[in-house]
Amino acid sequence: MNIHEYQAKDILRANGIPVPPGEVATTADQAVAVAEQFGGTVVVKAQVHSGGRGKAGGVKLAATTAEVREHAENILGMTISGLTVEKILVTPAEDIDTEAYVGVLIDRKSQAATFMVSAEGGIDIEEVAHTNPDAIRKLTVDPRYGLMNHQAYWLANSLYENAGLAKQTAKIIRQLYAAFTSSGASMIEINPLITTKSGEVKAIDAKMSIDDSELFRHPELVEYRDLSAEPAAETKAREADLSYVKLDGNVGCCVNGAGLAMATMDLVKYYGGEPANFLDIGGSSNPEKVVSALEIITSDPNVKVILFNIFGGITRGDDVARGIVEATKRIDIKPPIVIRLTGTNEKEGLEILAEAGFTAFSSMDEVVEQAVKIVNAG
Amino acid sequence: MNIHEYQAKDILRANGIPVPPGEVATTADQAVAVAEQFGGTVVVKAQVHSGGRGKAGGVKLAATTAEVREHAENILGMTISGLTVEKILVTPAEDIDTEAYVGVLIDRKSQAATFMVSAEGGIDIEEVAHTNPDAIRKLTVDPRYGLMNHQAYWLANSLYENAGLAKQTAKIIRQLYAAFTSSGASMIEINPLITTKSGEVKAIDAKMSIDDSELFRHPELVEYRDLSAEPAAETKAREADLSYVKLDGNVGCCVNGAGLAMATMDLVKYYGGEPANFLDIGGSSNPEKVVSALEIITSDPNVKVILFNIFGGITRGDDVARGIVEATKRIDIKPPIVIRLTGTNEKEGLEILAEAGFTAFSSMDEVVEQAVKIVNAG
Amino acid sequence: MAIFVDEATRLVVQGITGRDGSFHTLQMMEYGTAVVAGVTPGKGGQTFEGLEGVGVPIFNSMDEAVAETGANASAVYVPPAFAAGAVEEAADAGVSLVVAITEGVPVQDMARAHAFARDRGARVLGPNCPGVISPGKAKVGIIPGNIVTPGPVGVISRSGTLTYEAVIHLTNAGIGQTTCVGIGGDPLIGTNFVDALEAFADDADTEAIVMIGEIGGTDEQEAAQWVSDHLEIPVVGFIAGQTAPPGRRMGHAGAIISGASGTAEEKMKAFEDNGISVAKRPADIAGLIQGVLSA
Amino acid sequence: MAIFVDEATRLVVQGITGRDGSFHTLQMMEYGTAVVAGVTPGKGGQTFEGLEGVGVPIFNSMDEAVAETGANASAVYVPPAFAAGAVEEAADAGVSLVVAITEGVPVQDMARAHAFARDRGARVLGPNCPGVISPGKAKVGIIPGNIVTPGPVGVISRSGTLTYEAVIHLTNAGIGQTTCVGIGGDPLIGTNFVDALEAFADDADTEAIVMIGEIGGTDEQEAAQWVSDHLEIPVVGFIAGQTAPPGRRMGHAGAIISGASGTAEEKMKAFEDNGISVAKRPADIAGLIQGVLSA
Repeated sequence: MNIHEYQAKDILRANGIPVPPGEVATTADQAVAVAEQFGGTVVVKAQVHSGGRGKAGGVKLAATTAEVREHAENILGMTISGLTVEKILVTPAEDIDTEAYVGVLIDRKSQAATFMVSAEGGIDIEEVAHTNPDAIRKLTVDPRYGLMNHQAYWLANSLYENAGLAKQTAKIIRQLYAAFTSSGASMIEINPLITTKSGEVKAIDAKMSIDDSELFRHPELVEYRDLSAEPAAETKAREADLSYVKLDGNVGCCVNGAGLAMATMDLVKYYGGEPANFLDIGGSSNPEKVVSALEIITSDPNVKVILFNIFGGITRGDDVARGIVEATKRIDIKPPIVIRLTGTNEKEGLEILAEAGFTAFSSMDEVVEQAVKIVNAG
Repeated sequence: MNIHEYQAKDILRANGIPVPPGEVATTADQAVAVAEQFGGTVVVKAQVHSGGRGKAGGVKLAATTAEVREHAENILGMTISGLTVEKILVTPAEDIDTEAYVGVLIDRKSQAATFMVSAEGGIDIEEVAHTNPDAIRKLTVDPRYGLMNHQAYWLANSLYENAGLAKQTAKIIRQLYAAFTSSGASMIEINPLITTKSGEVKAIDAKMSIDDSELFRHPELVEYRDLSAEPAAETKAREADLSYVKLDGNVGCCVNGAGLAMATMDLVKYYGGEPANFLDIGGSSNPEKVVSALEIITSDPNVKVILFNIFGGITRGDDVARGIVEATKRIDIKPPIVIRLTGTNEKEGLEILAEAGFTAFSSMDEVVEQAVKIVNAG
Repeated sequence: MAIFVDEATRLVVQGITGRDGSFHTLQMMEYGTAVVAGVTPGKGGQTFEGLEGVGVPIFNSMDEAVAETGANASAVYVPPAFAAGAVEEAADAGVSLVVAITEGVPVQDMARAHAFARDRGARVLGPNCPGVISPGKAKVGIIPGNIVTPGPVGVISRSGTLTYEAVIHLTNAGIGQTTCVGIGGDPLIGTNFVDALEAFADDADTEAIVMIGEIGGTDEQEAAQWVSDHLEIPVVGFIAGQTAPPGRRMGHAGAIISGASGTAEEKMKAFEDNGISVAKRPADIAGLIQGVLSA
Repeated sequence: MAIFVDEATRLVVQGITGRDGSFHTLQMMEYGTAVVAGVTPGKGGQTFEGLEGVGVPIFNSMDEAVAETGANASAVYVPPAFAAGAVEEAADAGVSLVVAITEGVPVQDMARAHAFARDRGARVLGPNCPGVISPGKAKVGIIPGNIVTPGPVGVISRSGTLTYEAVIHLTNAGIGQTTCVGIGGDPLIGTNFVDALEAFADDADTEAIVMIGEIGGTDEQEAAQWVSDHLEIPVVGFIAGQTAPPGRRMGHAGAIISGASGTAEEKMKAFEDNGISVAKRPADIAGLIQGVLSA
């Protein structure tokens, strides 16, 4: 789960990291009030789950009240990477001397939290990792020991020769690791970490993702979820414990298992169609979940055909069949439904479907070809 | 640093361990007031840094106000293992079903925190370790991982077959480990850990030592030190950063280094004398420390001779000599002083001593023999 | 022969009294796996009713289960909050294989559990994996027993049902399997492609391997390099997620394209560059395997 | 030959600019130890003025010091709150010996540091130890160089000045030493008696060993057993603290009799039971060694 800059900053502050003050505004009037409270030049920053906010015009310096109003009005409502800006962060402008990058994420290869720091701040770390890997210092934290003091210094020393700056930064790095572990994060980036001309080190931008599997431990972080930042159908899917990602095609897909769901989407494309979504009904599905899945798929007006691809393992064919029949009774489903159903309780499932007037394919290729034929004919 | 039962219980409570309420009283009136507040039968417990309080009559059940007063009056002022009882803990009597032992300490051999638990509660764990080691389950906590959940259960399962009791106990054991690490303890014992007839698990007695080297991190625990529980000379020694232990003999010893200090005491005994104290002036000694050391030694009226045994390494002979001379000027030292001084800056030290009228021996055996001769003659 | 599980496997089911645990215990017993014990804290002393009156003793802890039954493997069906702890408990009790089925285990929990299992010398499969089946010998996990058949092909996959899809094509084409391994869809898994490949390389009966990857991470790329550097038997590959958008998690916690990294395209290229035939559709896998086996 | 330190020792002093660190750096240089670097965070780039105009470069961190100078050992003179961290840093930087002089290091800190050093394969001596000296070759720590002389006796001790007391008797009697090791007076030390005995057992030049113990713990008892089981050269022992009362810490954090355990009496008995001659007074050690050497 991605959270906003202002939320990430709250977490960093709570862990002792120096972060300049800032307040969120949803109107230009609010933004002006906040700016007047801080006095001096402020930065107005779009709060959306997307990189490249600066390039998109979502981050502006404002020296006067008039400028604050102007920028706030422009940025609120702006669309960045398909997301509408509904909140802006207003924060005092800092007297920046240097900018660095400090990030920590779960690294698959080393199976542990891994820090990356670079004296080239304000950069795209992936970009630098490709073009100039020597500019990055990397450290894997052994989960048995946690981040050790000398390791924090080893990272900090690569950013600053100045002992005072390195000391402040080593402390920030330790606090960052504490924030990472205590909030169940999968990634935190401070970019840039700045030094001011007066010799202070501060975090002036932050990006953070929480491991969804940790959320049960952090009810306070669940509150951070920005429902306005995702399609309503995805919210509904999450509440129904389904994995759903909306795409731009017209073949609605309902599959059990993430790998098979991706392979199904790929096969739709292979046969000349475009998938409308990724949807995994999960392992231990019950009829109610299938009903929810159909509600979600049919809420997408682009969907012209609904394709079920079920290979029963834990999932039982009769449960899915019952769910399909139940859904057709409860909701008015316009697009035709094509079904592949095999595996556990296949026979019982096919009988239930036949009774309700559905026929089912036994191969994945057949059902996908059929679905694509329908949309191409439609 | 040993702390009192009531202080240890405060720490356990702060870590979530179920501990019955209790309040400290220094007079019988207070004890009665506390008992009335709790109502019902209470236990009156002497608060001294000593085991065997029960056997010494320092722990009594009191069913009535009259009994509370009687026991409080008896216990306050009582002497247990040479310590005068100045505080009592008044706590409600519990409806005990079973008693167990749960302890954790730093184990030298495994170089880590080690738990010992036994279903034989209220016992002397060392005794049981000798007579019936199978009655103890022992677990060393790998400092790289901390106490793992299944390990806490492994310990708890050895105490109770009942799943509910084992679950409560596993939680208490995890909380105990948290208390141990967060307070820099070297030992915590819950003895007994009881079960009540209603199926609750509670800690009703606790013993705890804090690692002196951790105290700089825990100013709140420094407050727990009970100065009334130690001779004034030891308090003064600690404040002067000297290691001092009062003994019953009459040869006052002043040595640099703990091992040499013990060997000096042993040699006093070997030559037929009795050491009055252990005193290590430490490595980087300065003249002021020597003055403090002499003040402390001479505050013991038993001391009939003062024996210096200095083997200069880090310690410089001239510093010690200057301290001795300075002390004889500032304080009125009655007992004769005999000195062995060798090693670093020996020559300078001997000159300073000679100027002030002292002669010094160069061997440890000679100076000890001389000291013993003086007291035996005296 | 086979890898990871076979007739010598003596299994403990952790969470045997739970909904999934009890269901799959019966399935595993039906397949012939020696399920020798179950663990559910607080239910020690009870008996799980297995097939045809065969009772499986339940213990409060793994150490008792292993001590009493000589178990050498475990399957973890406990809820996410306790799953990493269950893996640690199993590794501490001395089993050599821990198959973690549970989905949604906190990743930082698993970082510690994986480190601990390594220290204890236990192999972890998963978490969030369908487990492992050696046709005709034993299965540990949830892979349906009726889709596999003994034979010369090793199967390794990050996915559950997609594996079934691939395996049924093999079985229908008369091509049996030595072992099918689901390594799991999480970012931090105990046994990755290279680990499984190494095991198959040591298995004399495995004559070809099917490797089913998906978007996210670089495990497939490293495996491709390893195949090229070390493996002497042919490999057929498939990658799911060619149509997945970047930055979105596709069901599996590990199935996410980060920036330009972890795409299906680069994985397929790595396969091809290292001599691994890439199937365009799951249905093509069997044909490609047939080709390499008869070559 | 010698153990732990010799002419090949290339030393970094951690805390070189502190009061004790700077004083003992000069002493070590005077004795001939190759002090190749110092570490004080924030003073990197400066130079420590050594003997006769020899400057020692100061670095901000151990990894830089080792990378730049090829150091293979370190001595820790940093304050207690940072000492365990300094040991960890040294072990992580790859030195094979870390001599921790600092007294008063929190014991739980050291539990972690010792575990880490073991994982990294670094030997720790101490903390709260006087260090080690191989007469005529090198010294690391604070043992006075003028009391030792080269020869065939290995000395191991938990104590500082008591070691000097024993060694000066040897030296005065014309008996030299291969190496004198102070293992430290703390409860958790990196190198215990058995570890040091093993090292001396492998040293061809060591013909006899002096072992100086004290109250607290059971390290001496285990060492006595080890001597009886494995050692082929004679050992002379001494135990300090026969007159120490139980339950009181005698200066050293580790010098405390707990209940009936760790007394001088039981340690002396363990020595005698395992063929170790026990000196009644420090002054007797030299005579006993003379006896065993000429036997």
